[in-house]
Amino acid sequence: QGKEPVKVGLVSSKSGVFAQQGEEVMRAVQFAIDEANAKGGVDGRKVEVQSGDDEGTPDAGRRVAEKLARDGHNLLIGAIPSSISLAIAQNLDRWDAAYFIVASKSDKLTGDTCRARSFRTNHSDAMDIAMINEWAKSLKEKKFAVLAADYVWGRDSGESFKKAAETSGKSVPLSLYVPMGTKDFSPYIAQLKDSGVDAIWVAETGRDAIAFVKQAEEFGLIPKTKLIGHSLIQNFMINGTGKALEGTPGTTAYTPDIDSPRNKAFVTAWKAKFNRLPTDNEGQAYNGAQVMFDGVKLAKSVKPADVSKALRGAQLDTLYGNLTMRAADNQLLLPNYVGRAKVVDGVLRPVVEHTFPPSIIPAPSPLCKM
Amino acid sequence: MSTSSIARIFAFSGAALVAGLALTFGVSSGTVLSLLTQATIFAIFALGVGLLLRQNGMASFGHATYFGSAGYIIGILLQLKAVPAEAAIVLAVLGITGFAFLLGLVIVRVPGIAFGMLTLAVGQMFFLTANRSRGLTGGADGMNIEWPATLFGFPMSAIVQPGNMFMLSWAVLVVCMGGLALGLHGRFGAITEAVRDNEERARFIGIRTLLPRAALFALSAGITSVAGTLTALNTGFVSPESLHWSVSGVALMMVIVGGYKALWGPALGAIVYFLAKDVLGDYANHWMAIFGIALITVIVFSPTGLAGALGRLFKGKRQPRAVAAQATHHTAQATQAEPAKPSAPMARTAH
Amino acid sequence: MSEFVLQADDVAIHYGGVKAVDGVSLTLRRGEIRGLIGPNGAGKSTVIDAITGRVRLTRGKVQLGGQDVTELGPVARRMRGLSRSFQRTSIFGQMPVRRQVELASHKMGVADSGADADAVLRELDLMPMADVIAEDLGYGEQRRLDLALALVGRPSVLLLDEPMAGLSVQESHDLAKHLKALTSRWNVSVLLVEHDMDVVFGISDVVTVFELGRVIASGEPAAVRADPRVREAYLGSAA
Amino acid sequence: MLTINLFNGLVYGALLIVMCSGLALIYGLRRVVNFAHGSLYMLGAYLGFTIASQSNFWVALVAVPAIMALFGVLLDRYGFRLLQDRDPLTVVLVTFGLLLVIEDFVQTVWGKSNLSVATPEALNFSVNLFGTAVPAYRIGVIAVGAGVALGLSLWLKYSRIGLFVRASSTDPTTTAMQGVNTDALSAGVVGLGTALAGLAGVVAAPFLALSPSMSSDVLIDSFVVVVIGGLGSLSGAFVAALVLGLIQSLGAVYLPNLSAVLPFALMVAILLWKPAGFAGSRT
Amino acid sequence: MTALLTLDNINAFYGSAHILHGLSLSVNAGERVALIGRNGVGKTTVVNTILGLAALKGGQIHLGKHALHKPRPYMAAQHGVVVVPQGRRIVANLSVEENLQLGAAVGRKGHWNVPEIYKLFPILQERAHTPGTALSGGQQQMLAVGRALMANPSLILLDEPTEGLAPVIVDQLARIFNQVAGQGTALLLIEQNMSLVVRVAERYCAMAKGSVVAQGRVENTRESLKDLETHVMV
Ligand SMILES: Nc1ncnc2c1ncn2[C@@H]1O[C@H](COP(=O)(O)OP(=O)(O)OP(=O)(O)O)[C@@H](O)[C@H]1O
Ligand SMILES: Nc1ncnc2c1ncn2[C@@H]1O[C@H](COP(=O)(O)OP(=O)(O)OP(=O)(O)O)[C@@H](O)[C@H]1O
Ligand SMILES: [Mg+2]
Ligand SMILES: [Mg+2]
Repeated sequence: QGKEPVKVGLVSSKSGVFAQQGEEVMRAVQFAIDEANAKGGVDGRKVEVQSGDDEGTPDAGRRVAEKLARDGHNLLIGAIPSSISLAIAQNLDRWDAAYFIVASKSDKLTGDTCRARSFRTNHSDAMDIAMINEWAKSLKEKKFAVLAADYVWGRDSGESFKKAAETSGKSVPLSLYVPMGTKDFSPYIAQLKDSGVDAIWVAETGRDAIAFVKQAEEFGLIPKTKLIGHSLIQNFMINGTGKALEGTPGTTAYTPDIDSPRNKAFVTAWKAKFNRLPTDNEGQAYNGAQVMFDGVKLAKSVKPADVSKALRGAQLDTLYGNLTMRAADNQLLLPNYVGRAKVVDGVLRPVVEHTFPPSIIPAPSPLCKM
Repeated sequence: MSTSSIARIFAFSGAALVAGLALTFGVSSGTVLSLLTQATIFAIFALGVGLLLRQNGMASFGHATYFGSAGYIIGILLQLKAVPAEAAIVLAVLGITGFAFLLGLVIVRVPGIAFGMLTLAVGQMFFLTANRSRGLTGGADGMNIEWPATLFGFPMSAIVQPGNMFMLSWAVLVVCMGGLALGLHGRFGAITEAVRDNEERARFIGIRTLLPRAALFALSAGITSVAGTLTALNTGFVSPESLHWSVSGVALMMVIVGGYKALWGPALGAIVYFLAKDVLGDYANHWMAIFGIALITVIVFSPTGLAGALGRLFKGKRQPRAVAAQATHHTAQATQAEPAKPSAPMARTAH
Repeated sequence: MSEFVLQADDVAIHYGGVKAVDGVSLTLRRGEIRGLIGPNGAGKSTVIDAITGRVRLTRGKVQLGGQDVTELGPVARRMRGLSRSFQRTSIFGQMPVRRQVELASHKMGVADSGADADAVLRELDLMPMADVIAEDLGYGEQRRLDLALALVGRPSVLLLDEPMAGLSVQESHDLAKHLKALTSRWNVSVLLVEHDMDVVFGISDVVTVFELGRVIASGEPAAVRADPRVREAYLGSAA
Repeated sequence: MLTINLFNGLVYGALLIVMCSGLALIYGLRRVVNFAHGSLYMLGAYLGFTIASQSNFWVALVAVPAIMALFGVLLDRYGFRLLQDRDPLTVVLVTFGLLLVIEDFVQTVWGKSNLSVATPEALNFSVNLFGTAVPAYRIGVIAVGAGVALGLSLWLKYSRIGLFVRASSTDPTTTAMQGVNTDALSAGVVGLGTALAGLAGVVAAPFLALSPSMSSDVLIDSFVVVVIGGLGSLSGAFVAALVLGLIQSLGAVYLPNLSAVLPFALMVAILLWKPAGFAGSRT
Repeated sequence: MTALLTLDNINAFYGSAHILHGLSLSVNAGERVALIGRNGVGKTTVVNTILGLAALKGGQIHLGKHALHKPRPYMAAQHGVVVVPQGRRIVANLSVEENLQLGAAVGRKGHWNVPEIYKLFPILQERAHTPGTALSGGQQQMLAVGRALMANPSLILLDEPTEGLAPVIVDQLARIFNQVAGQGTALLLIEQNMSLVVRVAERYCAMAKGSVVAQGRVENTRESLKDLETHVMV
């Protein structure tokens, strides 16, 4: 053949706080690559991959990304936290690389730090918030509390929810912002129990969320008071909390139920290989890898500059159906989902209940100048 | 101070600069150069941490504060477009040094390992604050540093070329180290050593012990902030992780592995750390465990670190008196309760 | 100017209930050596601490060359010529001998601190060890280094807390002779706390005896030696 | 509302007591600030998870401290004892190395996912405490903390071995000269301290989430406690642990904006006021 | 006659510093031996070697019949040889009485117990519950001796017990050493104060540069005193 191979630089967490999610992302990207190679490659090219551990910190993330990119693996993909993605996006021109974001949600990535060579194939915070605004109107409960992680994402989530709920005539008498790394949620649970609300908006991350759910169950907050989760009913959290989240509604970024031909094919292949359904992180990472491959196909080149140019504004066939890569900020315009943790075939997992079309996605940030 | 030792310091610095140049031109791989840059920046960081330990027997578990803050200060100043980038750099380094001096006036009074825990606590306060902040600094997500197109008259794109970036960092390292060697050779060095060895007696020969210790703390923080500045330049990004105590822990590890009795030990430790990690990274998922074991091994087999081991290799220096340390250590404790006696030398109780 | 270089009036140091020093008056004339003896715990070291400003006085006043220094800190007193050595050797363990003596001299504001340090080192026979790290010295040498640190800048008053403790008979005698010679040559006044009776009675011009924080006798060595109260409280068979 | 918050403060305080008494004991005898203590706690929790899922929680409650005690004895014998003549700082760094090794070990054996241990059936009910329902398991945690505090205090004050431990923590060489086998004593005490870390891990497992990063938060909280309490002082650590537990619980409610930095601010304040800590005279 | 302590041709080091050079020494049951020598000849190092605080490299140490291959600080006391260390080393956070109880750690039965010690040193009973280090120097020395007796040892090593003590206290201690020895406990007295040596010891070993260079009998006479002092002058 003699065509230049597609060289993927897979940057994610093998250690550190995000190790578990990192593991999922790595698995799914590897799966996508193996699958592509088995089908004769992408655009007739072999796909090669090298991976590096970002240790969950931007510093290490930048270091391994730079190493991979300078070694020629300059189609980067995979970091979990926004901080690492921001650190990588910043340097793409210097390293002559392109970057595919599959898990980081910060608006900055498509706002003031947007880059011509960085593409987000998952939902941004702004997209989630837009959905929350819609969703809050349809919630039946009247009185809410907010429990959110005390940092940008948690605050944005909690405050937008409060505003949306109050706009649609509901009350939110109690908002609790919990420091990250909190182990013992009992002081907060006591206040939540005391407040007499009908439901609680929960925007917590990872381990904190798991600790909260477990302790809420212990103190009898669950199932008495309903939880509504922002990124709460993710597979790894459901698995970490026993049965506590069963029946909990919440936002979900991907589920195996999404009705598109590509997704069906993906789920079938995944099941054949791993004998289980893909998780949300796995779905999103696979999807990101596909966008990258589509870029190569469209550009007929593996040069990051060409791939980026080809993808900008492109119409893409994805796991989520036929979508646009918005030219203004390189954000993939995805539908968004609300689901509920349910037992299906003996497994507790998020199941989609309501789909919000890409039409509700807010306009691109004016801060983004590419 | 003897002129011959000054000449030696200049000769060594000159040789180091030439070696750096040779590396820059000899190494063509951008990857290797960027790895070396990172290592050099951390060598400066470790130099700062090691300085405090060497000259004052104080182990800081919170120097990440000064490392990370440099990036934040520059980032904020640039984002606000308050001052030109050159001024922002100077302000960051001076500001951190000044702040550390004030903080030092308060915290260096706490003795021993408690000092280490205190620096840890102060550092975590900064980390948590940066983590939950919003707006300008971007909280947990971190912030970009909007460097202008030119810096000190050089185009930014040229500065960040791997070769140039390495040479810049290397030159800064050499200048810092040479400057310290000169400075410590003289009066300031003698004063801080005296305070380290025996604070009580130092007071009785007329040294006001608080100021030199605070000044040393500030100097050490200042050097660390220089490393932070270079990182800001190299990465163009800063986030709360750079303030986290584990970063301070890693720096301290470099210092110990390299050996803090020699000025260049910590720098050696940093470079070894990065090279080893790079080699390990390709082969193992278990770098944490491997590095942990390596750390323990070095500590057990060469208490003066790699620098000490190399020193012994070349000069046949004798081993430190391990038994003596033990005997005096316990005596020091036993006598502490005897109030009428002068307290044992700082260097001993400091542990 | 008063006839006394050092004058402590009715000095008292109480630690809670313990009256370590309880109303003691002491004086030193120029060039005089005053021996201070007394049983363990009598308060000898504490008096030195009081005069040098290492502890706060419960009561009393300290004058140096006729000036009241009661409110001054140890450093200020040292700058005015009040120097001391320590009962437990107190040196800078990791520093070379000359570097620390020179530093001490510089800190005393001596213009040519190098020359001053060399003079002191020569005086105490430490010149051959000038570049040795203090920790590596022998014990006797360390005691002398301790003394050297106290001697730089030519203090007018020297308070010595058991300088002979732990030295051999020979070394004690040598040091005593040295001290005697030095005081007359440099015209410095010495308060010498020491348990070695031969030394104390051998070189002191006057002797003061403490017991339980008070002066029980004071005067010419011979007279003090003969005092029956002193014999009973302190000297025992050594007298 | 106040009741429940005080109660919660006591629960976390009790957990910290178990944690910190081990840290303080090891510091007392070996002059080692054990950075690996948090990892030992984590190891205890994970071992508890495995044992509890194989048999039941109560077996884990007994077996884990026993296994950890053995580990502690080995750690002392082949670690601290060989390093006892070293600069204490380097030993601290050795424990830092150990921390890295244990964390990697836990990740390798139990994976990176979050795990959880179910509350033991026998304590899975609520108790009415001054009109508020509180989980019985948490009362059990308080009881464990109180038991550890009381037991250790009495043991140190009145037993022969306790006397040796106190003596040795001030002056090990002199204590040994009197014929006390300080090697065995230290091994025993480090074993006990490690067992307590394991116990804290097992006790925490049912109400805190298990994850490979659970060690560092607890470690830092424990440091705050032992520093505030005075390094190596047990009674100081007990008081400081309760104070910290209450501060975190009440701070979260009444000073939500400051609650995260409150413990550190307290530590800074205390150290500046009394550089050797609350109860400590030692450094 | 049984030897309680035998040092046979021992070499000892601090790190790489060679301090004891082929030193031999033995103390028999009930004997009172003085080990004399000027500062820094290594007297304390002899004790430290027996305790394992200085490194033994070559030579043999026997405690009674028991050979010490790897000495550790607690072994001597377990074989009935107790040290009153230079500088007293009273344990700071223990009360006077607890310091005494610490001395009984080896649990050997015999004449000495807390009440007997109090009879010997009434001042200690008065201060029984104060911290040991709150005592004055002389009282601390008494406590250190009392603590050693609590082990009911067959041999006590006294390392410069009168250093820095007032002459009256030295007299009192001399009486007590004689009384203890009179009850059958052997003494190894390390001293530079020859007036004490002549009052307590019956045999002396003089050290120079890390080995024993002279031995002989001690009489309580002026001549003997002069004789001993010349040994220390070397
Ligand atoms: N900081 C203190 N707190 C309480 N008591 C103290 C303190 N310092 C000294 N003392 C007590 O004061 C008394 C006098 O002690 P000082 O050290 O002055 O005696 P000394 O005459 O120097 O004895 P020595 O000959 O043993 O050195 C003693 O009883 C001692 O215990
Ligand atoms: N811990 C140590 N490390 C290295 N050298 C030491 C140590 N302790 C003592 N020395 C040296 O060993 C030699 C013998 O010391 P040692 O303490 O045994 O003398 P000593 O005869 O007991 O003297 P003193 O009469 O002062 O007690 C001295 O030269 C001393 O400097
Ligand atoms: Mg004294
Ligand atoms: Mg000695």
